[in-house]
Amino acid sequence: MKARVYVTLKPSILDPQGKTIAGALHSLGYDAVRDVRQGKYFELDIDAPTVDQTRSLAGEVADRLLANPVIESYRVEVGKP
Amino acid sequence: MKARVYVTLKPSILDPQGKTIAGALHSLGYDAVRDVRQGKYFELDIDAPTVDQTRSLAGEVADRLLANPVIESYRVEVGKP
Amino acid sequence: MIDPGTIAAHGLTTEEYQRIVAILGRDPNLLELGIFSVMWSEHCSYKSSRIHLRTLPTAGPRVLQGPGENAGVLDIGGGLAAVFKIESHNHPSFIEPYQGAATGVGGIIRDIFTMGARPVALLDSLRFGSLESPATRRLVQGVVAGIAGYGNSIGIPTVGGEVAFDDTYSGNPLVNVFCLGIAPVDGVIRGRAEGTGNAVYYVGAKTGRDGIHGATMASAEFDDASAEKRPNVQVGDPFMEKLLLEACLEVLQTDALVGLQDMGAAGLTCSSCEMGARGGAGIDIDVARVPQRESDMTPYEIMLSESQERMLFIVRQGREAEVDRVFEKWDLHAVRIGEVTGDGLLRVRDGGEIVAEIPNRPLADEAPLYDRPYREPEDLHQRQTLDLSVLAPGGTPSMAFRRLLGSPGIASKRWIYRQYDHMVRTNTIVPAGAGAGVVRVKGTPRALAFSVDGNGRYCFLDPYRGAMLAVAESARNVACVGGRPIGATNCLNFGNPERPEIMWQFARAVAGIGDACRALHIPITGGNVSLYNETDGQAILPTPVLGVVGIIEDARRVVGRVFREAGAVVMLLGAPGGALGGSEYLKVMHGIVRGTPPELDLEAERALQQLVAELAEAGRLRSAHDCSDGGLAVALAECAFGNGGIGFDVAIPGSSDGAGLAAALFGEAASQIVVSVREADADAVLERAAAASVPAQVLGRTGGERLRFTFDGEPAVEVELAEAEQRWATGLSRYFEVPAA
Amino acid sequence: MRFAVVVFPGSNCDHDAYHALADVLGQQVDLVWHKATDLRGPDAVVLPGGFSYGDYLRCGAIARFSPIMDRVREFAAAGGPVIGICNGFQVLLEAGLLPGGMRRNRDLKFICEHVHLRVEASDTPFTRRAAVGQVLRIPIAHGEGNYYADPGTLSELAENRQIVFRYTAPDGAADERRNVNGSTQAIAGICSRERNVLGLMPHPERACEVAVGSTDGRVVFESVLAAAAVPASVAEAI
Ligand SMILES: Nc1ncnc2c1ncn2[C@@H]1O[C@H](COP(=O)(O)OP(=O)(O)O)[C@@H](O)[C@H]1O
Ligand SMILES: [Mg+2]
Repeated sequence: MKARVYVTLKPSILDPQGKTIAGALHSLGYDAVRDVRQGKYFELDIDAPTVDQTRSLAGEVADRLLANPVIESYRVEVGKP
Repeated sequence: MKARVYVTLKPSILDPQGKTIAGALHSLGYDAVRDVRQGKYFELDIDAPTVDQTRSLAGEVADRLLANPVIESYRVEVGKP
Repeated sequence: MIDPGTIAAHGLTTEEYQRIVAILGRDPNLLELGIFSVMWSEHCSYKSSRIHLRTLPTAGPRVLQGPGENAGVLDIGGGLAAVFKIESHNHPSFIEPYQGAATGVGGIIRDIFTMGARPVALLDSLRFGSLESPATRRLVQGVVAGIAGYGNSIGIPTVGGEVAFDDTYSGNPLVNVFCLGIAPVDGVIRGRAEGTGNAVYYVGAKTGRDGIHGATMASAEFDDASAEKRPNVQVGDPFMEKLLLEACLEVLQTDALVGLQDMGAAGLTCSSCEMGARGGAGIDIDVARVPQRESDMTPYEIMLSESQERMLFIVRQGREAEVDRVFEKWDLHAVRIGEVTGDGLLRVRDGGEIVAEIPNRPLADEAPLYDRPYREPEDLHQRQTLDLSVLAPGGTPSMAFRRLLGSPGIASKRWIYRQYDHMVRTNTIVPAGAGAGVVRVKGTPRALAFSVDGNGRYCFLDPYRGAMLAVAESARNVACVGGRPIGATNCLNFGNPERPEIMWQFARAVAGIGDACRALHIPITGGNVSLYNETDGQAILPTPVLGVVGIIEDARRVVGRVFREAGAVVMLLGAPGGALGGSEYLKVMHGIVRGTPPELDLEAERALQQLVAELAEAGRLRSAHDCSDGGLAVALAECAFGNGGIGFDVAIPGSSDGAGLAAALFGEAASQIVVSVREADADAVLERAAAASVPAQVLGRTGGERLRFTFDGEPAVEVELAEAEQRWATGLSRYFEVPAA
Repeated sequence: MRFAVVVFPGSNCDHDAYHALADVLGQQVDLVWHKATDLRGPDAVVLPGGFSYGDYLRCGAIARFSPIMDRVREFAAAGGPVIGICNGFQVLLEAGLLPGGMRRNRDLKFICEHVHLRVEASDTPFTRRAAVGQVLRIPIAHGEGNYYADPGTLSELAENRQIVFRYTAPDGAADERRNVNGSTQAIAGICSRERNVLGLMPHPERACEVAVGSTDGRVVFESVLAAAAVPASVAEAI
């Protein structure tokens, strides 16, 4: 089953990449893009029988490896995007 | 309005980051995680009146800057996750 | 009203609070209390260490700037100056290894360009727990990647460093980074505010709630509650700093600046009050004008934030437009946040309303000063007693040799320095891993050589001698590449100074550094102190790290560690013989840190270093390498590796009725350097050594596919070059074969 | 000859390229700020290494929008020699001046060391003084040099002989272990179909002097110097 994990920097943490991308978009004239935050996105292919088990395994993996709890938070989704 | 853009390497392209993470997960005993692909995730704060305009601006920005069409594909979402 | 709980939460004692009240002539408000607390934290005020640091020698003919500024400055001739310093980022690196190490690199680089110098090289000095632990491996990966991530991006080569492993560092890794820059002597600028009416400018990243109380955090021991402090992590932005670096150096061309300083620990508070105090001026700033990343920030948060990549400038009145123009070019927006005044006060406004008012001088210079009690550790005598006869037999010398070569402390550090861009700027003339850091100074015939060294084992057993040995080793490494030491910086990493045994280690180590520097004529131009390196009462090995800088007058004469050809004569310069006390051998083979560290005769050390530099200058040396961890056998092996590999056949000095084979091979001693010279130069080298009263002897020849040692006329150890090199090459990297993503 | 070295915010090998070309090879060199609208009449253009815009988002992705890139495009279209080194190569890929894209190095680590490159084509302005099969020892220093092109592009590259350098063993033999970053077909450098635009991950400007460990990079610049006079069409275009 597919699980998707979205990892983002906690809101108070500086996001140099997002800031630089926003700056680039402004200089290209996209002033309507007020702010950009960049995160990570993982697609996991998980061998588990149920949605719940898939979700819980994905959460565990996100917690242990995919996200750095000191500065990041994450969200898990299972099933079709 | 918030738009979210997900960028991933095209499926045919070997993803060294995903592969390394999958390897690390296997060595931690997570054999149920068959495969991992890593991508990027952007949250855009867009100043546009409608969902459609937000979506189309996000798409344009993804096309021009956020994704490299040679190796990546992207997906846009607008509204609550 | 400030209650005792608030005072304690700010890490201030009741006496310190009384002192604040005396200075102000009234009770402080919360913002003022916060300002005092960060300025008077151990990290910023050096309140436990100052009394000892004052004893260090700081004067010398080349010293243009000693301790007290953002970095030390030495005259290197030709109108140029070397600007350098070392800094620790130990606690942040433990909390978040990548960002902690990265922001440490960013911080020390800012200290250098703040002085008007272009940073040209970095070195890192690292300490970790045992690599057998997965947590340590993750820490190592993160720290190394963080140093690489910042240094590589900003384009300053990390040309070398050192790393050691010991369990005492497992909860307290050490991440010390040294940076060296070059400035025109008349382009050096200082961190001072002068000239009433001059503008105070803020440049760089916006201020967020990062690391608030970071400075006080670095001054408190870790415990379980420190997990709570986690949000105090700062994220580095090397791109922003690269822009700041280039913009600063460009602005300095205009002479529109009076002074500048980076915002490091204690951020805006520390930079403004220190600049005011140094210049004897007042500073009047409005926090409402400070660019802010987050909404609803209070003056307290703005003043105490430790957001990275920010600078404070004092701009001459009427010259603002020139400065603005340069910053605009680099897409940086300089903001005028206030001005210099004549009243000596740090005045903080929030949109006009005065929210704090503190005299700068007492805030910066009259911080409490403690002569903390110290006492020799009760078990010191026990530590220093070493009875080799009770140790389990360590196996054959060949087995010990193989094992030592493959132990992470001795093995090749390529896994680390391969991740560092050590070549950018095209000045690196000794390849990474082949000796001290050496960068040529383009436009001159010269090069600068520098090394960072420290030995926690030695300092644990005898902090006074251990610290002297660190000075000697660092200077010796500089001499080995052909450099003449001209100055040094130091980073003093210790446990909790409120414990008398730790304070004793500290005081003895500082005394040792002072005595060694005086004897070797090496002034100390600055440094950094990192205390409270302990977790749950377990202190790190006392670890003073010395960073010695030297000059090579003719860069073409630089010497590397590795043998250059077969058939060269291998010699030992310095008195032969080593002892096992405190050695890496005892640590690796028997898991103990016992005995007394090697004897050090500073006069002999100085003569040896001068001899080696002189031989290098005369073009007589093909290679040179000092004997340190692992003794003579390991030093020789390290010369054989690289360059495709060249074996050797040597006789190890000593005899079986002396200290024995293990001590002869692996015993450690100060003041020993292994060199290789052309056959035709051998006699001349021996003569020069004799004239300089430095013991010297031929050990053997380079060549062949084996490392062969004889002892007392008998074959002692013989290992295939390829096998030995393989062990050495993979001794560290083997721990990282399965990357922890 | 006159070289333009483009300086993007975050470029950090600009001074190195300047040093190699001006101080070592004695050429005239202009450092051209990325916001400039004029290349100042060069005979060749260098996009240097570094971390333009911090390499945030993707290496070279933001730099390709710099104002000067329009001039670089015109210069290249008119046949002028353009060389992108490391980050410069990444900018050329992002700008579509060269085909393919970059991924993180296979082991995800930044790698800085000397590597061996086999010259695969000598009929480019950057390799005309080299011989096909010649092996150069030149440093790399990058975290994202794992070159990718899809099979169609690869066969075009092969057909048009656009592959200029490959990572090999010191003797020039193909060896996947020497393909340090995992690039498709061990590709280290490619040129445009017209041959006048070259991108490569290794740093020839770091290999121009004995003091820094190699002089093998000089052949790249000496080839440019040896190139026939710049076609008149280029001079008009600038
Ligand atoms: N942490 C590190 N970062 C970069 N280079 C390192 C590091 N540790 C060791 N090195 C390099 O590896 C080589 C050997 O280090 P070390 O054994 O400490 O040298 P020595 O014994 O001569 O002082 C040196 O050239 C040094 O610069
Ligand atoms: Mg050593």
